[in-house]
Amino acid sequence: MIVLFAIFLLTLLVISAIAIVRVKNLFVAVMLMGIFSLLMASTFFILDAADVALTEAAIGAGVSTIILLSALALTGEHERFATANRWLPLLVVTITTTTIIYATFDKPRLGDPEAPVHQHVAPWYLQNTPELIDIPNVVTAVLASFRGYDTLGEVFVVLTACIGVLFVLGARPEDAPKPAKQQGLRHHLIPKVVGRLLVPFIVLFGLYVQFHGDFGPGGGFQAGAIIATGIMLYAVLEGETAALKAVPSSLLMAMVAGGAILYGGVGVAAILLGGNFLDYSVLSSNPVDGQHLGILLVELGVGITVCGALLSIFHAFAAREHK
Amino acid sequence: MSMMIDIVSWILLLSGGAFVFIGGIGALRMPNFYTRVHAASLTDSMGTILILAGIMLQAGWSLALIKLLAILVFLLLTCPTASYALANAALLSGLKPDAKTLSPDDKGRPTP
Amino acid sequence: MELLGLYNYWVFAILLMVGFYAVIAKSNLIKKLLGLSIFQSAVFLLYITMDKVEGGTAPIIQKGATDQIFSNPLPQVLILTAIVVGISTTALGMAIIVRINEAYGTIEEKELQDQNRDP
Amino acid sequence: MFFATSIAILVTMALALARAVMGPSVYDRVLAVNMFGTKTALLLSVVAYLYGRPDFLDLALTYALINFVGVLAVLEFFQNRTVSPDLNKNDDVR
Repeated sequence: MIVLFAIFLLTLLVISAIAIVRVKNLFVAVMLMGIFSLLMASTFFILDAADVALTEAAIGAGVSTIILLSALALTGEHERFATANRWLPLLVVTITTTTIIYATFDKPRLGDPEAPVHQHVAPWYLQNTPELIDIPNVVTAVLASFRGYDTLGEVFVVLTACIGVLFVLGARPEDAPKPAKQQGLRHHLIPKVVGRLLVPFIVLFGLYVQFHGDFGPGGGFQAGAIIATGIMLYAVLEGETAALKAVPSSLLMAMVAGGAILYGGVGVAAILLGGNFLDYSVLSSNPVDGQHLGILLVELGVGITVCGALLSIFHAFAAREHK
Repeated sequence: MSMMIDIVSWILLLSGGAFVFIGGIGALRMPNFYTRVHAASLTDSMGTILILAGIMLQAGWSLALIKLLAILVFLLLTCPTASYALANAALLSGLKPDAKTLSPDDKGRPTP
Repeated sequence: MELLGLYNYWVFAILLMVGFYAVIAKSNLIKKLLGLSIFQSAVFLLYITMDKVEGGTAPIIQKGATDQIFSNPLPQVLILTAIVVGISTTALGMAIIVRINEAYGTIEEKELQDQNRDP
Repeated sequence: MFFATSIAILVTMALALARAVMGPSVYDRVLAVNMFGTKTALLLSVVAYLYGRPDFLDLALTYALINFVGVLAVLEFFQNRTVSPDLNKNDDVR
């Protein structure tokens, strides 16, 4: 029954993907990307991946639309050339699709409990999380504790991408002429009022997701994205300068680096206390309490870095716009 | 008693679904932009209220009830605002709400 | 019904190749990047498809409930981080496109190649 | 009954997608995206109950809070793009 939902949503997903590729106006493509992300989040939720769906929701609903639109504002929104030679790519794509579909006939069916994926390490995680870590959300336990190295790596990738954007687009020059026009939404009083009302609630909800991540869907990645969305909403309403006044760029830099350092620092602290790198059990006299403390700090580091990185990227694009 | 609550919540859920569906048809079939906004936004609010009320009756007194209330309040704040802002932006950009001038397509031609 | 269990994988294949088509056939750089992001989403879908267990529920252990079947948490962890990394890398690509536009005045691959041929 | 409601929502999502693909004006597409966001929030809350896991309402709450941000970003995009003088005379609207 639920499988039928998934099939319906996946069909819509294919339609929207083809529409994204075919449509001429890039602004429309970005709008359809928004729908694509909404469909993706629903599909993830129906396939039992609540944490992933929350991440896709936090990223796809606000951040990615805003970043794509601010890039479009700088480059222009019309695709000028039709595809010149479409037959060769189409041929390649058709052959590859057919090959992949042929290959899937050997895959285990959806939901097969005997599939090789479910035999290896996953049952161990599910069995031992209550005893070793004692938090209900197994995804958070695996993310922050069992596979802490992976997550540390991902945090550094986000940090590197942020540094890359700042290098490529350049920081805002100090003596840049102040934009003469009034920033923010000018003609829209009602959205401004309602939006201003929502900003604190979005940030509050972000904090809830951050600290409730051990018990329900949530964690640092989602919380960072949600809080960044809240501050981006403020920037959209009041103008980018006002948002920079509220969260100055020096603070953003400190957040981006500080979160990553916090994550690494917890690992180093574990070494100094006599354990392995990122082995939180030694952080407290009781190993389970140590795990709780370690996961809390690590998720906090992730949240701070993601929030700072997304906001820095947003400001880097927005600063270009006013030059 | 619980039977009554179930029946009421089923009626609410079904009528909410019907409202949502009618709104979808309206957004697809109406002739120009402003009528589509009208069809989509009103039924959106009504469908949201009915469906969430139906779920609330099923939830009973729990944390979920508070979350559902929060969802309802925020959806009721944001949806009409978004529709208003959209219609306002379209009006400011020069899309005339005249029944004779149907909404132009991307290249500015009137559509039949 | 047996074959419907493979539908997710077919959608994965189609989405992958729709994204790939945009990357190789389209001339506009932003369109290529959007294609890349569809490609990426297809991979996410593959992983999440593999995590589902029949009759299972999301791997968040509920107090009091016993003998629940849980879906596989591992693919979820991998994809959760990959989504955030994905948007950061897309933003980096966008930044490079913005700079290309400033330097050459166009983001169409064809015009960029023409400019390189006869400066 | 959750099942019937979610089917109605799914069909509406398909209709909204059709509107988004057909256009014709860009505002129609934004309208479709906004509709789609509301429908997703409703679908997620209904499916959470269909699964019997009410603690997943957080997802619907996320959409209820931040789906609006995308629409406002679009409005700001339009506002900065269309700076023709005859549009600015409408400043007294606010």
